[in-house]
Amino acid sequence: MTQTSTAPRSSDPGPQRAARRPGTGTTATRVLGGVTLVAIGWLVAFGLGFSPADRDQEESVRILYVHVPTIWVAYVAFVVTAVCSGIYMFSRRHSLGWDRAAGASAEIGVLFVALTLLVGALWGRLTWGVFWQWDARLTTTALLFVTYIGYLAVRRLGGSHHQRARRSAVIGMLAVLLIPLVHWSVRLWRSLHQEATVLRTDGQVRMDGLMLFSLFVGVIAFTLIYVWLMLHRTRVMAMEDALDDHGLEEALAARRAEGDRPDGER
Amino acid sequence: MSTWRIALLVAGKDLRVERRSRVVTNQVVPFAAVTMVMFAFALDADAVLQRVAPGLVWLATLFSLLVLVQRSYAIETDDGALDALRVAGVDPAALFWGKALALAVQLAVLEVILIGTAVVLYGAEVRAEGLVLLVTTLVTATCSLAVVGTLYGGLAAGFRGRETLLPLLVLPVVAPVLIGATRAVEAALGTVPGAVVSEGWPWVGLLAVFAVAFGVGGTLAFGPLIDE
Amino acid sequence: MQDAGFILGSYAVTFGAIALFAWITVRRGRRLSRQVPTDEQYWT
Amino acid sequence: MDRDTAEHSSERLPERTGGTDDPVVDPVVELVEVVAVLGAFPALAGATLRVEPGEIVLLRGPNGAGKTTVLRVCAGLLPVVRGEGRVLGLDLTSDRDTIRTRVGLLGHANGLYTDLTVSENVRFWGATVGATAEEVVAALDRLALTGRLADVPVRRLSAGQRRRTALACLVARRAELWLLDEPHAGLDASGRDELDATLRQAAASGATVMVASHELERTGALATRVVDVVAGQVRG
Repeated sequence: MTQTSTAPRSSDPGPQRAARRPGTGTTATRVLGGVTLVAIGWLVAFGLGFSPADRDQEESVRILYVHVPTIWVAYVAFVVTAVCSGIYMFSRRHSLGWDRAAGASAEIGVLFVALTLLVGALWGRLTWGVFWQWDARLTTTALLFVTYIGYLAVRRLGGSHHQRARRSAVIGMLAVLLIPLVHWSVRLWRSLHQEATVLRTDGQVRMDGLMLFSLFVGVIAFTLIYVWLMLHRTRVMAMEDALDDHGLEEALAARRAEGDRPDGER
Repeated sequence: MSTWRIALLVAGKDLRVERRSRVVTNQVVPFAAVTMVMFAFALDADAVLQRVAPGLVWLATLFSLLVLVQRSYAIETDDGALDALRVAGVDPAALFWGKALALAVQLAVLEVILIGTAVVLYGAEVRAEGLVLLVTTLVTATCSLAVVGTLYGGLAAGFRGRETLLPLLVLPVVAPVLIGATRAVEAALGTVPGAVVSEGWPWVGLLAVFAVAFGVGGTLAFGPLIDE
Repeated sequence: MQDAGFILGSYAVTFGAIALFAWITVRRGRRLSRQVPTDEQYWT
Repeated sequence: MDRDTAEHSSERLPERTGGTDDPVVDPVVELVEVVAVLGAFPALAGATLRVEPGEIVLLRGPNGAGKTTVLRVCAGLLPVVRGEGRVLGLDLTSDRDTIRTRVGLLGHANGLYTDLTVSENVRFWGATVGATAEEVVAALDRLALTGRLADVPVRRLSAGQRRRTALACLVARRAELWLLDEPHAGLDASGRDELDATLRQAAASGATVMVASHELERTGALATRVVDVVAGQVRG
């Protein structure tokens, strides 16, 4: 099947190659990218412009419209990692596509969690006067970040693609199990040792309609960013894997040629 | 042979290796004790030390856990025994439980020594009404640490750079154990003013959930983790 | 706007980092797609 | 998994089980264009090999030719990346776990616990496959690891004595297919004789043996067939 499909292409590569710009983009991703940019524009317009200042938090509430969506999408990304890992492990075919999706999703999740922590620190400096508080949610998020850094490290251990996939699938599924466990323990930890002031670190602000709408735009925008990044990252990963396989093909040919040399024993 | 008999065989082998080589006795226990002394240097106040003694005990245990896990897999990889175990068709679940059991025994001994050190050096006191809670906490926390250590140690065993990979993987994962065990021991010892023994039991529940989750995970996943 | 530096800064950091990640990904994709045979690129 | 457990004398070695149920003699090892990789390096670039029951096959070739990899693939340790392979009638991709319980591999490393004594090591490795105490004693006898030597920690042994201990572990494991990687390395003259005798006896009692070696003058006499391994390729 592959032979019939490659034959016409290789015989007439000129126009086809020229028609397509090299890269991971397709018409669909370009359209999606355009929509994403529009959504980001909306988010900036609503977040920084139209939405009103909060009664308590004043202008700094505007950070919420990027801060909360990033962590939500990060959680979604880690759940996607776990689900794709599960599908890889338990499906009969053990398709590497699921493994790559899991890996790409974790990378994007780590990026988003890092942004959450960074922006959260800025916000914390504004509202609390300090960059970091040992609040339950912050601590959980920090642990989440480190856990998935570990997951990405496991992906880079080397070995065959399936080895990488098996190992990281196990870690990906355990890590998602850990989220509720860590969350619960940290919540309990802080609730027993009540701080003097109850700090608000989340989106539980009483909101008016426009603020809620801005947050909604934020979630839409970041979800679109996530999908767009996923598409491109999985495609890049697929090519990296293909290049590895191609490298094996060349190495095999080289190894065989080594034996066919006239000074060889055979 | 049944999974359990193989697990006991492996655990017995690990403990016998330790009895002969004395690496844990002569190196890991002193290391843990030195850590406790260093904590005292860093927190130079009697009152603070007494208050944070349970946390320091568990922190020292975690650092020692990393060393113990390295040692536990060093004896398997030094002369290719891990490969031989795989060729012998040893059930990965049995291997997992065997190594976890041996690790748990070593950890338990270490924890008792560390608590003794805390009593001597930091002035922590073991009170009678908290004894049951203390022992239960030790047992569940030890099981949790042993299964997590064995699981991630097996993953890291075959690789260069495992000395750095293992802490990166294990420390964030055992954070709930550190929190839970510390709070439970605080309640048992009453090191924090006003701590009641009954406050410790929910934490033991957390530790138990943790141990079961990773025990099941390890039983199912150890094969794919150590295989090529 | 009060605290404009922090607020604009957090927007800039967020979108800047995402744009950087996207740019690196797309650039790597361009480079790789010249080396990898077209029939391996399932999206084409 | 019922093994033939009738009458264990100290001199007896395992019998191949498949043969009694199955009158048609299948090859013990059957590799067809097998490719295996170490990291990104194709250590095996196409191995086609057929080994019949009771053979003692010598894999001959220079260092780095892929002899070790052939053995590790047959032991089910290294995955088959391409091609097809069957060992003891079982598929190398889907039945690796079963294959592992029925083959014995002596690699470059001995796979011993150096803090334990000789007899403890042999007992442990025997026990992993359920060998009885008598079988362990027989294995120790076979390799002349008796008396004081049996209770010496492996770390105090010479390279040759360690090799003999590893062989005793292999005997105790009652493997149906023996895979040995440079087994003569480090052995003295008497150790080599014991090794040769052990292998001949294993083959005579139904086991199949594959030996990788570059010491031709030594193994050549022992082997029933010699197969060349060149540049990751095997034809035999």
